[in-house]
Amino acid sequence: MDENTTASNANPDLSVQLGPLRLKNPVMAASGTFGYGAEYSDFFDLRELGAIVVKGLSLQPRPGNPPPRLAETPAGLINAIGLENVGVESFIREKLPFLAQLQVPVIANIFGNTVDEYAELASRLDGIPGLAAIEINISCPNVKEGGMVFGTDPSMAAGVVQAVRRTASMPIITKLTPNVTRIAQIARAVVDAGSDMISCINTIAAMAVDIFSRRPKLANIVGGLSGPAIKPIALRCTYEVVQAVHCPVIGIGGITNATDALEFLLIGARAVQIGTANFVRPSVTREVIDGMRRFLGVQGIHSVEEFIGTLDTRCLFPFAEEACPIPEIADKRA
Amino acid sequence: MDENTTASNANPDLSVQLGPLRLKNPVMAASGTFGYGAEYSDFFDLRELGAIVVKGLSLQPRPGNPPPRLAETPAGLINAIGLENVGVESFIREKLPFLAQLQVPVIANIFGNTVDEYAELASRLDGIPGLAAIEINISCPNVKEGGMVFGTDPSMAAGVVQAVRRTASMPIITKLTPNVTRIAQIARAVVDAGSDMISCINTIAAMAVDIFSRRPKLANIVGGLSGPAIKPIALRCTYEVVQAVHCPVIGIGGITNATDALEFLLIGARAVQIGTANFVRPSVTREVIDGMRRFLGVQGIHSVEEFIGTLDTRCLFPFAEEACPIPEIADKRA
Amino acid sequence: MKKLQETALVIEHEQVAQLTHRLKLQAPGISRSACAGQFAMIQVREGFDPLLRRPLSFHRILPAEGCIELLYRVVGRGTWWLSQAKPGTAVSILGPLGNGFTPDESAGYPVALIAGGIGIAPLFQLLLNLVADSPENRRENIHLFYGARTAAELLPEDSFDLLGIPVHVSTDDGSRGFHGRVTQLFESIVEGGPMQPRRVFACGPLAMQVQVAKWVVAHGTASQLSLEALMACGVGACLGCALPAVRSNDSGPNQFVHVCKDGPIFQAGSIEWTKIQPHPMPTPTFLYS
Amino acid sequence: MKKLQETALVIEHEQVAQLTHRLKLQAPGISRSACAGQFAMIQVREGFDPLLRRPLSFHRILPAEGCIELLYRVVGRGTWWLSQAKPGTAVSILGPLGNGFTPDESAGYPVALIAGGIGIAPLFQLLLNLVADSPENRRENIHLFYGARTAAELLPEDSFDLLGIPVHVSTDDGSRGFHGRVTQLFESIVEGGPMQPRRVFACGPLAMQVQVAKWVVAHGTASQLSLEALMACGVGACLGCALPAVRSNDSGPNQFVHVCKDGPIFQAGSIEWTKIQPHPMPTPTFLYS
Ligand SMILES: Cc1cc2nc3c(=O)[nH]c(=O)nc-3n(C[C@H](O)[C@H](O)[C@H](O)COP(=O)(O)OP(=O)(O)OC[C@H]3O[C@@H](n4cnc5c(N)ncnc54)[C@H](O)[C@@H]3O)c2cc1C
Ligand SMILES: Cc1cc2nc3c(=O)[nH]c(=O)nc-3n(C[C@H](O)[C@H](O)[C@H](O)COP(=O)(O)OP(=O)(O)OC[C@H]3O[C@@H](n4cnc5c(N)ncnc54)[C@H](O)[C@@H]3O)c2cc1C
Ligand SMILES: Cc1cc2nc3c(=O)[nH]c(=O)nc-3n(C[C@H](O)[C@H](O)[C@H](O)COP(=O)(O)O)c2cc1C
Ligand SMILES: Cc1cc2nc3c(=O)[nH]c(=O)nc-3n(C[C@H](O)[C@H](O)[C@H](O)COP(=O)(O)O)c2cc1C
Ligand code: FES
Ligand code: FES
Repeated sequence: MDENTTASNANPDLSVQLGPLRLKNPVMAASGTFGYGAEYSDFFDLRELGAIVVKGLSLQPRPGNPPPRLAETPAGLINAIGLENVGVESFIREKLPFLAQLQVPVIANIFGNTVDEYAELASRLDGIPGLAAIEINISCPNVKEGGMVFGTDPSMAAGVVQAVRRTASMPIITKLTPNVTRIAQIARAVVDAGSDMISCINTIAAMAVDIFSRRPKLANIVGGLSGPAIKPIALRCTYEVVQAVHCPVIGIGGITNATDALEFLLIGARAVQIGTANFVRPSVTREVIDGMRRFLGVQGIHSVEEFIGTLDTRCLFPFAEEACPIPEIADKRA
Repeated sequence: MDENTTASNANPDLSVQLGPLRLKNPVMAASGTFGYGAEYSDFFDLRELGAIVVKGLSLQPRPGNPPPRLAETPAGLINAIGLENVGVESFIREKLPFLAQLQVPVIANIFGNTVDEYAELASRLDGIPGLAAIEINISCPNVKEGGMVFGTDPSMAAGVVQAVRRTASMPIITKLTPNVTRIAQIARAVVDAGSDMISCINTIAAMAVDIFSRRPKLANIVGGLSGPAIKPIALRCTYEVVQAVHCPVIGIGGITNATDALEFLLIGARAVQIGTANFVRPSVTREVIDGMRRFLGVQGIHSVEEFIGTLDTRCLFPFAEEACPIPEIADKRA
Repeated sequence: MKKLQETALVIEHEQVAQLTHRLKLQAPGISRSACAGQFAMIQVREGFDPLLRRPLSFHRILPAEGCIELLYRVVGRGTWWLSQAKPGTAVSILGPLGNGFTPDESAGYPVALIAGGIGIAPLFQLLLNLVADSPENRRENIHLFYGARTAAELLPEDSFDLLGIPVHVSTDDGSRGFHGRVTQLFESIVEGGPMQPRRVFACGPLAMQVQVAKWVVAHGTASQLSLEALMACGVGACLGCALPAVRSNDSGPNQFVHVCKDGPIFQAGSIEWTKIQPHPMPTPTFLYS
Repeated sequence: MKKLQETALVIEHEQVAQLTHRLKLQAPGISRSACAGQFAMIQVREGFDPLLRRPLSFHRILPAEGCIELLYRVVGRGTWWLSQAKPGTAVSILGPLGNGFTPDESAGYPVALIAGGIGIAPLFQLLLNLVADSPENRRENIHLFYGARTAAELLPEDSFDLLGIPVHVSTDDGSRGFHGRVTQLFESIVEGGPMQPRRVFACGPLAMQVQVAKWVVAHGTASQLSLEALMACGVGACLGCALPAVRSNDSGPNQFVHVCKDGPIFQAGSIEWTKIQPHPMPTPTFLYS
């Protein structure tokens, strides 16, 4: 871009079309990092958010894993919460009313032990006023069921999505794990199975130990890595998925500021979710929305839709001998 | 460990047995991050190192990828060097003599476009005086051939190892990529195919883009992430591999100080390689060796062999309901 | 109380004991609404290293000055970097967080405060409140039991002079006061005698709290213990700071409390102490390497 | 020269132009052996944020004092954090690195130095050397062409007074000196006339260097250009700092030079300029967010 051709624009349009959903801006709070919304309501006006994804819900309440559940790592956080949650019924009864009155799209993140449980959750949630979409979590590295096992196998992943699709008329987002050899393959499978959208990534399986006590830092031994450390991996996964499917993709992983969020939009994500950064700066989502507006303004771009997916991959160098081994990306270079 | 039972020990034994190799300490410089040794000879006495792994070698010299080849990320570095190297012949002629006179075990890291090329490289290097082992790189995310393609499929990985095994009588180390769903599966395959040891991990496929120029930060679009950011992932991968195979495992990924290195030893790696940290502190390998000695001394541990693999995974909590979805690790919790 | 994200200014920062620093921050909003026993999440340094904020209790709350004071021990990277902040530095803090002490006077006197090491941090403001709220003649019935590993880790001896309350000191190595654990000191003084407390407030390492909990449960004494857990958010969003709770019924599922929102102040009876195995804090050998 | 990893002390640190800082470091070992055109790798801040060192050229080398000076522009996180270092701070640096200028006098006079913006950094020490090594009557034949985007980015006007050489200034916006690019100024002054240089030394943005390279190649002038690339190690180990080199034979494979060990000083003729597409430096809008 030539610096001279840019004209500033005070009020760029941040709204995005996300499949059937229209969001006033592409910034969401990610599941498991924003509680049920109320936890952050002191810090800013939650109505500014593009959407809120709530903590993963199961049919029954779950106590979660024993502590310690957290370990800090360089620019990252490992968690092994174990999907502690109040259960779908008490979510609907006690948590949803507060969220619903905000008039912000609320997305219910769900996980089950079996395909049937996913379907049951979806049918319980489908069409409930105040809910905008269902996000299927097949990617949690912290529990046996409901987690990565479904998300690492294309046909199992498709099975879950099909079951949810059959019971739910609401928009479905499927949340993918990066802990796979070819994320694009899983992405294609879940889209073929009827997922309206894809969100990626969930946390990356990771571990931390203490050399003094000679014990794992997490009672669960392994947990999921999130935070700025994983952003480059999340960007690559999201880009692979964007290249592989035609549906809207929501980018997640390590976003802490407007630049990070814009990077995901640049490579083709139509929205982003912000997780760990909420813990560090409760007002980060609002700051990202502001920063995005400022960036587009300064760059003279009228709407965020104009910016989405405009990555220019032509080789700056007139000779590129190598291509990367990921077919989805290598194609862009050819 | 009880603080009171520790007795300090000024001179713990750092030597380790690594399959057929005996190292005076478990600290090596990782391939591609230490040049051919000479680059760091000003900063400390290289003879202090446990071993030196040289930059990946191919049959013919390779110019590598066009620039930009580097992008810094939070606590990480993405590189897409593209395996630039002088080629095996000129390595033997021009680089090895300097390394050989150091009397430090030198490990040749090799990669090829085809299984035959791997075999040819191995036969060219096998038995050359001054070389202690061959490290097979089937895990580079930056090139089409010689890289991740071999490392992400158990049978292809095994094919490469078999071919090298047939031609080489030297100890073989196979270097694994973390960009797979089940690293333990690849580990078993290469050990069954005759690899004497495993080293892990190579870099993680990653991406960075610039929102101003709207271009990838790397000419190659994707590259490999290394540095402290990946340490928790590397620890988890190494632990999975240690649980899955009986041969010695060399831990790699994000090590910047003695504590980090000891974490890998604690979970069962018998040696470590240090990569990116060399760029930040050229004397880091020596500092890690010193720190290890100090730690063992203060803790009253007589030899590093006594410390290796002593992770205590019994649950501190008398109730652990969840187990992680990685079978190799879940077993430890049961 | 509304939680705030406030940019505070370092006003004073001094080392007051071995590895122990007192940090005075100008934070008008938070100082106005903070209570003893509540805590703040401090960003110890700009940037991603370390990534997370650190929880620190309010040591003194000075709403008139618009200031708060923290007292902390350097135990790792985070607190080490915080200790480098010079007066004038801006520090981002969240607060006030958690429930705080509720020193219900109806339970009566004597009152015992048990502080293990840096556990003195939140108890100091509580002491100030108790002394201010108690009739003059009751002050001698407010006892502080204050222990540390060694004398060098204790706050200066005159720190409590103005309060006019009895202070009982112990050190594990006998370098000052009673030679032994602070819980041993406490039990040896109060057991069965007239000083046996009607209310116990305690803060210190988990191992100490387990002892305190046993005692107060055995004696049916009202208790408020300030407990710790690793925290990411401090506001109840991450569910990371779980401690095992006493279950409502024995055969039901495990239950957890969350230190940041249900605590950090708990009655001893609400925690399932048998399921906590405190391990000793590692000595900060490789503090900064 | 042996490369050192040295802990340097910040002696002086001041802003000398817009976003431009001069940093004087006590680094006895490195100051003794450093040459003009070489560089150092600076750890801008302790910890992992940012992870890598930053390459900065020697601006002045003061072996007698055991000091070096750096001159740098704040363009991102790394240089921003460096700019916060107060006198007395310890800063880890590696150096001296790279090849340095070799101002071979036999090539004769006039000599032209072309500096684009912060490109003045390494040319300053070179100027000091050239002036010191040149006979008194030759100094007027050493020309400095010094351009920036705007006057505020230029070093103070008196910076070059003591050298007694002709200084030609340009700004892109015309706020001082010639209105236009420094390469336009250079060409307009020297072209065909008596000031046409026998030797050219240049440092500045890649876009400027491309222009300079074209000119010196067209005129067969001896040249030494200080070039840049992203660097991780600075010592030839990572192979990250590649620039396309002119191939030994046209049909052979691509070849690269590595800025940190083959450079940063290159003859214009050794670089394959057609394969470099400089993009403009982004304005540091989100410098710190
Ligand atoms: C509600 C609450 C109030 C607190 N108030 C104070 C206070 O007033 N003064 C004070 O000095 N400390 C207090 N702490 C403990 C303090 O938060 C930790 O010591 C600090 O976070 C350690 O950070 P670090 O980076 O220096 O150590 P790290 O390098 O993160 O860890 C060093 C060691 O400290 C342990 N540790 C780290 N974080 C915690 C934590 N949150 N709780 C317990 N142990 C931890 C680690 O397990 C490790 O063993 C409080 C903790 C909580 C939860
Ligand atoms: C041999 C050498 C000598 C140098 N000498 C000086 C000097 O004396 N004074 C000075 O101000 N600068 C010098 N530079 C450039 C300086 O290294 C970069 O400006 C600095 O590393 C940017 O760090 P940052 O974290 O502030 O910016 P980042 O946030 O890392 O990047 C901001 C912008 O600067 C660009 N950039 C980053 N690093 C480099 C680099 N190494 N080369 C070119 N562009 C870069 C990025 O692409 C990006 O556009 C030199 C570079 C080299 C290679
Ligand atoms: C403490 C914590 C709890 C999480 N819980 C859930 C969850 O319940 N369901 C889910 O799909 N993802 C969960 N995640 C994953 C996040 O939604 C997000 O995908 C991940 O953290 C990467 O984004 P980040 O780097 O911005 O945090 C959780 C993450 C964290 C850190
Ligand atoms: C610049 C660079 C070049 C590398 N080149 C090679 C290589 O040639 N062969 C190889 O097997 N690994 C190579 N690696 C991977 C490292 O050896 C190591 O596995 C990886 O960087 C993780 O370790 P670290 O986090 O300590 O850097 C390279 C890494 C970097 C950063
Ligand atoms: S620290 Fe996040 S819920 Fe308590
Ligand atoms: S910066 Fe590493 S080779 Fe030049």
